[in-house]
Amino acid sequence: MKFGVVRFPGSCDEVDALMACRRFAEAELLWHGDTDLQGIDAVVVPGGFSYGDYLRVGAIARFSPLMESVIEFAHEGGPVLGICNGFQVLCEAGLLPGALLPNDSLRFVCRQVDVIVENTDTPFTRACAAGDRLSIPVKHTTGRYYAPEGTLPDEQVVLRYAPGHNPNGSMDDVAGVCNEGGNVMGLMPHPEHAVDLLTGSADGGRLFESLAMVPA
Amino acid sequence: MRARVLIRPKAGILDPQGQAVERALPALGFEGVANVHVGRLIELDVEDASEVPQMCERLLANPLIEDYEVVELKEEAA
Amino acid sequence: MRARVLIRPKAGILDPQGQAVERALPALGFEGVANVHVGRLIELDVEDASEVPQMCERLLANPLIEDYEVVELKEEAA
Amino acid sequence: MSLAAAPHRELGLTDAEFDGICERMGREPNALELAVFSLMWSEHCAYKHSKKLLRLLPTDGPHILMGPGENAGVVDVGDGLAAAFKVESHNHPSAVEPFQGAATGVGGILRDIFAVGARPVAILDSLRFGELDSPRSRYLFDWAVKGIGHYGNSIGVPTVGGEVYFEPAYEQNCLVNAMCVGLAPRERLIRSAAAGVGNQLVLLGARTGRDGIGGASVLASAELSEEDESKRPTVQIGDPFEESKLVECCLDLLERELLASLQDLGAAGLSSSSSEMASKGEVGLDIDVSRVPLREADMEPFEIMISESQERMLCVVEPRLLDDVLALCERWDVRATVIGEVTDTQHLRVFDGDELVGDMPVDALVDDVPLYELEPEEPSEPIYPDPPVRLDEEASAGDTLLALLASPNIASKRFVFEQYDAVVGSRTIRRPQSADAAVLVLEPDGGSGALAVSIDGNGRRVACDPYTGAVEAVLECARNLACVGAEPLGLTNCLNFGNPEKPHIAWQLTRAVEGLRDACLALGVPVVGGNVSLYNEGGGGPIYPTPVVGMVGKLPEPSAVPRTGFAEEGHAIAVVGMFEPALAGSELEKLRGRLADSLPPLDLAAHADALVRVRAAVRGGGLPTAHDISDGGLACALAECCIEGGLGARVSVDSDDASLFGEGPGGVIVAGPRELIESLDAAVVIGEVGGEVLDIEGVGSVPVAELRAAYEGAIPAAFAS
Ligand SMILES: Nc1ncnc2c1ncn2[C@@H]1O[C@H](COP(=O)(O)OP(=O)(O)O)[C@@H](O)[C@H]1O
Ligand SMILES: [Mg+2]
Repeated sequence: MKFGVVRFPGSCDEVDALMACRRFAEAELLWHGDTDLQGIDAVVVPGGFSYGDYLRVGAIARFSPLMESVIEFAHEGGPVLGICNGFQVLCEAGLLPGALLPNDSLRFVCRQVDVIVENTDTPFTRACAAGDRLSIPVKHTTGRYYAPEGTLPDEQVVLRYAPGHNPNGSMDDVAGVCNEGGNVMGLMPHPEHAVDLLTGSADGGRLFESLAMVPA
Repeated sequence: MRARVLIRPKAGILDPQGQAVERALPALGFEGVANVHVGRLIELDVEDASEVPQMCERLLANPLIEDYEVVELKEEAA
Repeated sequence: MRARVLIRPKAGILDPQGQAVERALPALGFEGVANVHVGRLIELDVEDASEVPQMCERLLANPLIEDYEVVELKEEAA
Repeated sequence: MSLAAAPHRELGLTDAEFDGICERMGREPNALELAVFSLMWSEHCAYKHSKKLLRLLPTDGPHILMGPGENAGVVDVGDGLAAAFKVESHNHPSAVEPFQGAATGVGGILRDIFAVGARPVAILDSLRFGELDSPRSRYLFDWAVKGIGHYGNSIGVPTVGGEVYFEPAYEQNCLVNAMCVGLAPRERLIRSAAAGVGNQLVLLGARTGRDGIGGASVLASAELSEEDESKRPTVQIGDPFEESKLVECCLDLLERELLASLQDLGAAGLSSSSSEMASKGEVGLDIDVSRVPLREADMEPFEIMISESQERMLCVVEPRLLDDVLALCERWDVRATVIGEVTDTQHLRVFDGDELVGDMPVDALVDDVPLYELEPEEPSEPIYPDPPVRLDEEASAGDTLLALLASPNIASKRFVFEQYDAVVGSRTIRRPQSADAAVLVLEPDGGSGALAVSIDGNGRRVACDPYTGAVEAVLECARNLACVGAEPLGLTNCLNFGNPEKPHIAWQLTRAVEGLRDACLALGVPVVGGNVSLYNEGGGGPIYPTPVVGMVGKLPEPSAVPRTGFAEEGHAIAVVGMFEPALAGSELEKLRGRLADSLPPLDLAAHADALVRVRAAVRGGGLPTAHDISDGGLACALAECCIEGGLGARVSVDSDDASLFGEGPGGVIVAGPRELIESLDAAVVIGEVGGEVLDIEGVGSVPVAELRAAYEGAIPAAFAS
């Protein structure tokens, strides 16, 4: 089992994500300018400010050569996890429903929040039990999830902010969603920053652990 | 030729920037302000203005959350 | 009445957003794009349109780094 | 602005300085040369009024790898790793445009760090504004914080700590200081001295525009005044995306040993970076401004030489390596242009194509600069008015405690630090407010143990007593480190003062630097670098003298680092260290509308020993709680432990104002299992953790929920509506 972690110019958390993945399986960085996914089994699109996040978060990164291959990989059913900016990129790429809007506070927020696992029937949450409460940090300015009426079936909501923990005004406390096929997931919280009790929590490791369980 | 693209948040989607402005203006003594919306303005020189709507669809706007309007301007930018 | 404010980065001030769009569009096959600038669009209902320039000076725009242009629109917003 | 119309005076040079330039040049400078000199001889670049004083500071220590003079100081943190750090001010630009001013302040200090080959791993900020009931101060505070967050968050360097104070003396002149810490394998470190005649001078990064033209001399060396309007079009705009590519590119170039030297472009742009590289290397440089990539076609040579466009670096490359350098820059999508070469002329020669447009002796620009003697004179009566009365003398102890916790200087800075990414990099094991210093593990970088970093400086106490106040800043910073078990490796500082040509300001500056010196000697902590910001006088008189002290320390055992909060019911609470509280200079005295004209003298040697005891207690292990007694005294520190831990406490201490709310360096609250606490050297047990109220025997008790509401609510409340 091998993870590939995308590196765009302007990515911030790609090395953190790489180290997090390596706690559970092999992992390597994938360069935005390449198109070859090097035979990896799962893709992580990490957080940061890809291409400066100018114009609109994720809008420009979505068109990078590597993303074209990632989109193909996803359409073939390969597991793709988008974290924060990665979530925004996957929405822009049309791999996930909805979009991310500026936080209702209009401020960047960095805070440890609790999220509740709503759907364990995904490659990203199979190591969790329904209702599990995970402590994971968020850090973003544009994390208010929105999907038009009827475009987000309930079973595609994978994570919700625990009551009182919604940091950005997301619709129905949605913190993480998956596509119809269940093989693409995006979330605003940063599981790669919750893989070690020393830095505050190891709960985020459950997502990488789940992915590592995917038969290679 | 020069084209101007006006990008607005879709009606019905919470626009906290617009709301913030709407709250701030009365505090500065400007009364009777309503329906404030904050969007993006993009201006560019293009060879073929008919391409601009596709540019909006593909990159400049996100149709899920934004409406766009293209205005053709005569003069090129200095 | 409804007013529209076009806010642009001042000439000569770094406009990273405009640069980013100018680089992205050719990659999508849109040729001959130049002088791209990204600014902000603010639309609002006001009682007294003559106040809008002061609103820009004091709140809507940052006169240090942005120029603004006020356009009066006839119709109110829906 | 056309320089022909701008004689030397408008550029901030005195007639005597102008004559000095002519003398050194052997002729009158042309417009370009005058522009370059005016910046190189500005206070900002030349330290005309502070250089002699700074020589007092001790700069040697066992851990020092690079001292003052390089872009940043560097200390050895073991396992072949080095830590580079520096604090710098961006006060005047932030007063003019707080968002961009603060953002580019962060961008600038980051460049100083990777200019020595270190990867930036932490940012801290030290901020000063007028009181929060002033709309302008709220605006400056709000946007400066947004600007710091914007740059640090976007570039992926965590902002892990800092401080904010609000005082009337900063109303007309806010302070925005930023500190950065970087890590490097020792062999990647590089200096800025240009060397090797014939080597190529390569400009990396952003194109050059008219940003901040004249900024260094106009914005950084003159008191703010009405005609600020005219400066405004020259605001510098930061592009963190460009800088993030620049960081990766520069570190990659160094990894591959492709550079002979590296230097950031800061104040005065190409002029200062090139002449300083030449001076350190004792060589000359030829620069062809026509090769510099421009953002605006029609820039004049002098504008190109002094532009402060951000996100640019200058490096020296051996011709044989040039192609490799250019290729690597292309991979990182970083613009790289050969703009000149190293010569043996010891002159900075500026060409516009083939035309020689400027020719200046390097030492006249950098080394042989007029230095001024300060004329210090102790003020006979107070310089600063008493602050407004905000709390009635008769208020009960409980109400006084709540008022102090709700005073913005003491209240939680969550509003600030939640706008900063504190976790990116996976090194941060103690975030703001969870411990007295931020703690960063070295394991991800192949090191052992952890770094602790803190930045401190209470200007009001320095205003009461410049010498003792400066000593206290060093002690508090070291104490914050001791509370997490760290031993200081080095110190950086930023001296924010008023106009040094005024005798009373010169006196504050002199006494404060003497205080820094004595404290550093007593603690055995060397000064690795710093920054001076003078002329901080905007209309309303001078700011409080504000020496800001930043320290980096090392601790052996990351898993055993105490927290601020109480951990368990039944834990014993004690005070360790050396605590002699007094009301002079305290937050309570401020709320009561007074400002003392002196602070109690202190025994530095005894405080140095006390710090060793605190560090020993923490390093002994098994200690869950440690928190320094700082602003608001013992009662506020206890309240902070309760709020953070979500637990109450019963304590019995002397009940007079000075004991409860008095301030003074040295005291630390510790809590833990009783036998452990009682075994600590010179620990005075004062009570026990438990319940949901803070109960101070014979004084009163306040529910922790009320303490938290006051502490957490105060700053958000200032922004409500
Ligand atoms: N401007 C700021 N940026 C980031 N963190 C801050 C800022 N101001 C205060 N903090 C954090 O809030 C906590 C309390 O600050 P302060 O009271 O100054 O600590 P101390 O008094 O122990 O030096 C510290 O963890 C500090 O790092
Ligand atoms: Mg404090």
